[in-house]
Amino acid sequence: MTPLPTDQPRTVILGVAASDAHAVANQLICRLLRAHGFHVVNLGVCTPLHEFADALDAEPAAEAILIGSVNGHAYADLRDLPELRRQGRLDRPVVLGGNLSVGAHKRSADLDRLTALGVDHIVTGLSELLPLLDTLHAARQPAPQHG
Amino acid sequence: MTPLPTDQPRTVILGVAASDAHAVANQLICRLLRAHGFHVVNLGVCTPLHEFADALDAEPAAEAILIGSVNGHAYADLRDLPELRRQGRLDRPVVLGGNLSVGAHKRSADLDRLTALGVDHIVTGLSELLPLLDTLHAARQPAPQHG
Amino acid sequence: MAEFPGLEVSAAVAARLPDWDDIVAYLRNRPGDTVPDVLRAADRSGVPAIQPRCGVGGHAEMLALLRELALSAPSVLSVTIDSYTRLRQFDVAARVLAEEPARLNGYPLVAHGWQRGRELADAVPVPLEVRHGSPDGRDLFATALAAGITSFEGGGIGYNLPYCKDVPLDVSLRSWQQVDAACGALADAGVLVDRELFGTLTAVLVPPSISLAVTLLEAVAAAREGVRCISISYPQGGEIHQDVAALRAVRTLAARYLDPRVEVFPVLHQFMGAFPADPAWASGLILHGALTARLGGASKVVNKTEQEARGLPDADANGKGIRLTAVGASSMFDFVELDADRVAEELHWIEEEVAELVEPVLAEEDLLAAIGAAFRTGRLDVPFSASVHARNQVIPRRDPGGAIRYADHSALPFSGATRRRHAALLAGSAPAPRPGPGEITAVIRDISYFADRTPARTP
Amino acid sequence: MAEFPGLEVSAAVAARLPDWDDIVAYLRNRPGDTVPDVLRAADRSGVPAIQPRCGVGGHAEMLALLRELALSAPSVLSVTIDSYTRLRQFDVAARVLAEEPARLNGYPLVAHGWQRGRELADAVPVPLEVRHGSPDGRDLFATALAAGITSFEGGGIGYNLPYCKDVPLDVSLRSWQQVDAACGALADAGVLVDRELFGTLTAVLVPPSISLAVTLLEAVAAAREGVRCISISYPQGGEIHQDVAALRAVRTLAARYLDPRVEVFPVLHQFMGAFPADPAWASGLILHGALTARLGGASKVVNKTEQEARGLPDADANGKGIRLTAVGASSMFDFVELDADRVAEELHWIEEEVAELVEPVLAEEDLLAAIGAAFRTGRLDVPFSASVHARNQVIPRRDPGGAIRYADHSALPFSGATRRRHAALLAGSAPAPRPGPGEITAVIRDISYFADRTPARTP
Ligand code: B12
Ligand code: B12
Repeated sequence: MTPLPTDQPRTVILGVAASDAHAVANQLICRLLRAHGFHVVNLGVCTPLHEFADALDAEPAAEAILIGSVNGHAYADLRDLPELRRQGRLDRPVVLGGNLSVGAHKRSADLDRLTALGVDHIVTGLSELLPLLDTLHAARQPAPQHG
Repeated sequence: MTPLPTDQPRTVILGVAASDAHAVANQLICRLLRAHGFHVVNLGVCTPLHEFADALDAEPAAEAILIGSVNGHAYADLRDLPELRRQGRLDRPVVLGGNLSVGAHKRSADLDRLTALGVDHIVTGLSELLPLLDTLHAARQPAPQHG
Repeated sequence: MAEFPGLEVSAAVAARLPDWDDIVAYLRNRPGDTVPDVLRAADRSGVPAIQPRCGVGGHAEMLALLRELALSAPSVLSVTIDSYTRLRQFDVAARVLAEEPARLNGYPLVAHGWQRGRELADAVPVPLEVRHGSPDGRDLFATALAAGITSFEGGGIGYNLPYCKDVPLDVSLRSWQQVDAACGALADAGVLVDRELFGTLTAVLVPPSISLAVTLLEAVAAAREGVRCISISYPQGGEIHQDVAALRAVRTLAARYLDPRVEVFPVLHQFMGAFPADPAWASGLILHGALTARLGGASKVVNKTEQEARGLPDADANGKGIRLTAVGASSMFDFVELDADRVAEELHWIEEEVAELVEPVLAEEDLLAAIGAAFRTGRLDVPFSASVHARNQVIPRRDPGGAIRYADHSALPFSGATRRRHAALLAGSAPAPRPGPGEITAVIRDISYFADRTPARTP
Repeated sequence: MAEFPGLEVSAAVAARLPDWDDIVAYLRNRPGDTVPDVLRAADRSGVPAIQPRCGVGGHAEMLALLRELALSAPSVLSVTIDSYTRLRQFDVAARVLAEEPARLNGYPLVAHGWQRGRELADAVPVPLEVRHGSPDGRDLFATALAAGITSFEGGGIGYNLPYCKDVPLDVSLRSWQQVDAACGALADAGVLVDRELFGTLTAVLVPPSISLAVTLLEAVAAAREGVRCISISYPQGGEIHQDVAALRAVRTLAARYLDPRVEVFPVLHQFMGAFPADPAWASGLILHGALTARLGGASKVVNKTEQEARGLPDADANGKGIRLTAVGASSMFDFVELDADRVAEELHWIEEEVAELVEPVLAEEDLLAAIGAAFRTGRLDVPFSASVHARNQVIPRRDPGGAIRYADHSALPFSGATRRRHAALLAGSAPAPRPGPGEITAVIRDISYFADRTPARTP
């Protein structure tokens, strides 16, 4: 991948996990990122992981894959991530946010196993998202060939 | 003590423990027993144990001593019971009812130590009281010299 | 392989089910109250029936959950279905069930099979309802019937637009038409099925007239297929005069537009948007919802719990939610009076707006086609649609009193009077900010109307 | 040995206290809001201040309790005193404290000493009040002042009749006269003490006019000694129109009978009778009390907890009670309207009855003597008196709507109109049964008005 001219909008791919139909956070995040000048490819709700991979193939300039999951099914919905990565796909930071396991009592093991699948960043609040994207962007500059 | 003629009203001594000012249950129990034909010597609230003993001395026909305690201080308020019994006083069944320890979480140890002090019967609900008094009365008949 | 009159069930599922006649015979002879019995009794008493949402993956766990919740004396219990089953991914549901049932966000009834469903129905002294969110619920419906469950939620609009990305409305409407036709056949055979329509839609800032227009169109469609008992749910928005008016409108609109042979029961879903995480605010909101249900004359209220903001509630929190709802709908709060003029005014306008939305659609020859067309052209719409088959251009806002109004009605065919009213009501709000971070902040503020009040009285 | 102006403190206690001038200087310079500051702010905002009851035996435990409760953002915190200290059995309190502090039902401030009291006051960001129930609270008052606590509950009637068996009213009234005189001296020295009067009395079925008559007489007596800030508490009886009227009557009666230089703050004690054990009903009742407080214009509400029926609450339950009260008194329930005519009618009669009770007493030369005489002759009385110094002949009952009425007003000097009204209001109730088990059942039913609703919706 060639480095983008700095005045090009930064691209991210956004969507909600395969079994999850919760749309509100997705739409707010999309609007928020666009308001901050991002080019957002929003795949919407109920998006299987391979569709995120297809979208990245179509938009190789994307800096990150942002996946939301609030219905509790994050783990089952992301379980193909290692397989896709093995195939050389989805080789961008995967950022996950939402309500990441079933039930009102959360354990840290719930998050650990998502990390074990290859999720790169787990974000709790919306306010963390933009700073994280900036950090990822900065980390990327010195190694423009990363993608 | 001589056995009472059967048509004499049965006597009980009633009162609330030394540090306890809760009057409502005491007054209801008093009215209830009187409505059932008992002769009730009601010592009211805040009655130290030795006043129960004095009352029994004055009313030797009493069949039982009924003590209420709801403010949580039953144990401290009754701690002279062994001493008084050693002196040969309060030699009637002591029946205790109310809220018998401090706090919303009760343990059986709270009751055990009251029993250890010499409390003869612990009553939870008002409905148990009359049957208990009848049982005590019946148990008393064959041994009229008990008191 | 079982054959179902008018209802196309997938071969794999049908192969596992009993014959239609056996199912009907079983349903006819089931003892105990049905959901319609419960709802009629609630209407007679003036105290709404209460129903929790509840569904866990494992069968033993589900039995235990239902039995524990029964101790809190709900009127109806739910079998809430997991998301895989909703989306007909029965194989994924079965796989996660085999691996670790606790990871499912509901009970995978199709994977468990109808026999286990009967065990659920037999385990508790109250009738069950299947609550799901399936754009195509036919296999699930057939399995539920075989299990002896005769209360089934869903409709071609309400179980499509909030619940999936890309199922055309035509497809979902036709599949729900089959469900309704089967209910019609059952009604003729003496088995009354309660069909609940999901007026909650996307749950967040849903304007009452959108909710009511959608369920009314679904109800008319269902009635035409022979459905005889319809529960129409409406999501508490949080402004009580508006919510009470909306619940009352369920009955007035049904009287106006529906075949009088159809029984209609208004149902309140306690606040369906972003819930406060603080238990005290959550309890207050549950009580608020219970009051709303009773004042609005709801036949039933579906309760929330103190844990709503955190995740699927445990049985304890759910039982508490049921009991607190019972308290809020009890005579303890008999004294609460509302400003009757305000309620009457909201009711008048809700009826008016619903008429403006549904009458053009009802005037068409082919109702289902007309619904699809209306959503395509934006003459019907829902905010925050999960589906690409609604325009998603309506912008709701809260007015200064908290009521939900149209900041942008987009292509909804509202009269000048209706539009002017909404503009005037929102004039008191902060001016609608331009697209950009400011606008998003304003929307988030309205969404977080209750969620923000947390924790109560931060020191 | 410290000397206190007008206040006789026992030698043993006085020996341990700082000099009066040092105490006054310390009080003058204490930073932070005082209780009067908090109450004035509440009146300005229209949202009542919130205060829990709280007191445990051990000092470290008490510090921890206050700090934990502070997280729930109460407006004022309590130092609730144990029963031994209340009855001046300082030695027993000290003994149990040494043996096992958890067995004390409150904080034995005298046994702990004023230095520890200062630690309590310094530990939290809100002012403290000492709540007790001492017929003679002088030693405790002096210790509280030395500790820096300037809000002190009690009065010669309200802290006698419910709290002990045989202290003559004359004795308690004279000892509280000294406390009030000391407050007058402090006011002159620029230290405003909040004196709260315990209108709750025996807490169970207390007719509003008895509560208000007693606190009004105490308030007049206190004002005559120079007290300048009086909180008048009233116990929620459970019928909201009556309770709201009673709270409003605190202000109208104060305006009519009290020196206008005295600030008066109405305080609601959330339901003080037999509380429901079921947590859902308990929560409902707490919310009901919060609504009552706000609608009645209370400056402060003293909250109950879900554990009230079981025993002294733990910090968790108490924090929940504070927060649920905040929710109930918040704008979430702004929409609640009461039947204004009903409230106005209750208010009219409450004012009338109180006038009939207090005016003959206020007409006497020696107020304190007149109070004692009125109780002796039954022209004043309280139901369920713990003390032999009230006649205990008034019989309250609930009317069909739940309001507390006089079934037998005994020797209370009521007018014919007042008597006829109560008779008429109770005419709808089951006829007053003859003395005997039936009568007791009826009284228990009225006492258990809320306690009986447990558990909610038994299946
Ligand atoms: C509205 C709602 C619905 C609507 C959704 C409408 C729609 N299509 O959007 C309806 C009613 C249809 C619905 C359905 C269901 N829901 Co729902 N729903 C909610 C509710 C009440 C609010 C969600 C919401 O919109 N909040 C407002 C938005 C802005 O906040 P948010 O979604 O919480 O997102 C925030 C963060 O999570 C984070 N975030 C979210 N996504 C992302 C993505 C990225 C990249 C980042 C960085 C951050 C991020 O940022 C957001 C802002 O802070 C929540 C409970 C609650 N929170 O109060 C339950 C809730 C999320 N639902 C839940 C469930 C389980 C379901 C169902 C599966 C039904 C069921 N079994 O109960 C179905 C979904 C079916 C499916 N296929 O997924 C559960 C999840 C349970 C769990 N995790 O343990 C919840 C928590 C309710 C509960 N307590 O049981 N739901
Ligand atoms: C009314 C009341 C008061 C009134 C009492 C007025 C009066 N003089 O009577 C006032 C406001 C003055 C008061 C004061 C106090 N109270 Co108070 N009070 C209550 C309350 C709300 C109701 C009690 C009542 O009258 N119930 C109605 C009667 C009919 O029921 P009952 O008393 O529970 O009795 C039943 C049984 O216990 C039993 N029973 C009782 N006595 C007897 C006797 C016998 C022989 C038998 C067989 C049975 C029996 O039968 C009755 C019928 O079922 C209770 C909480 C509750 N239950 O809701 C707290 C409560 C009893 N009080 C309590 C306390 C601690 C106090 C105080 C010490 C203040 C404080 N630190 O908080 C002071 C008492 C000072 C003192 N010296 O004792 C605590 C006790 C705590 C504990 N055990 O852990 C309680 C439980 C409140 C609480 N949750 O903190 N109180």
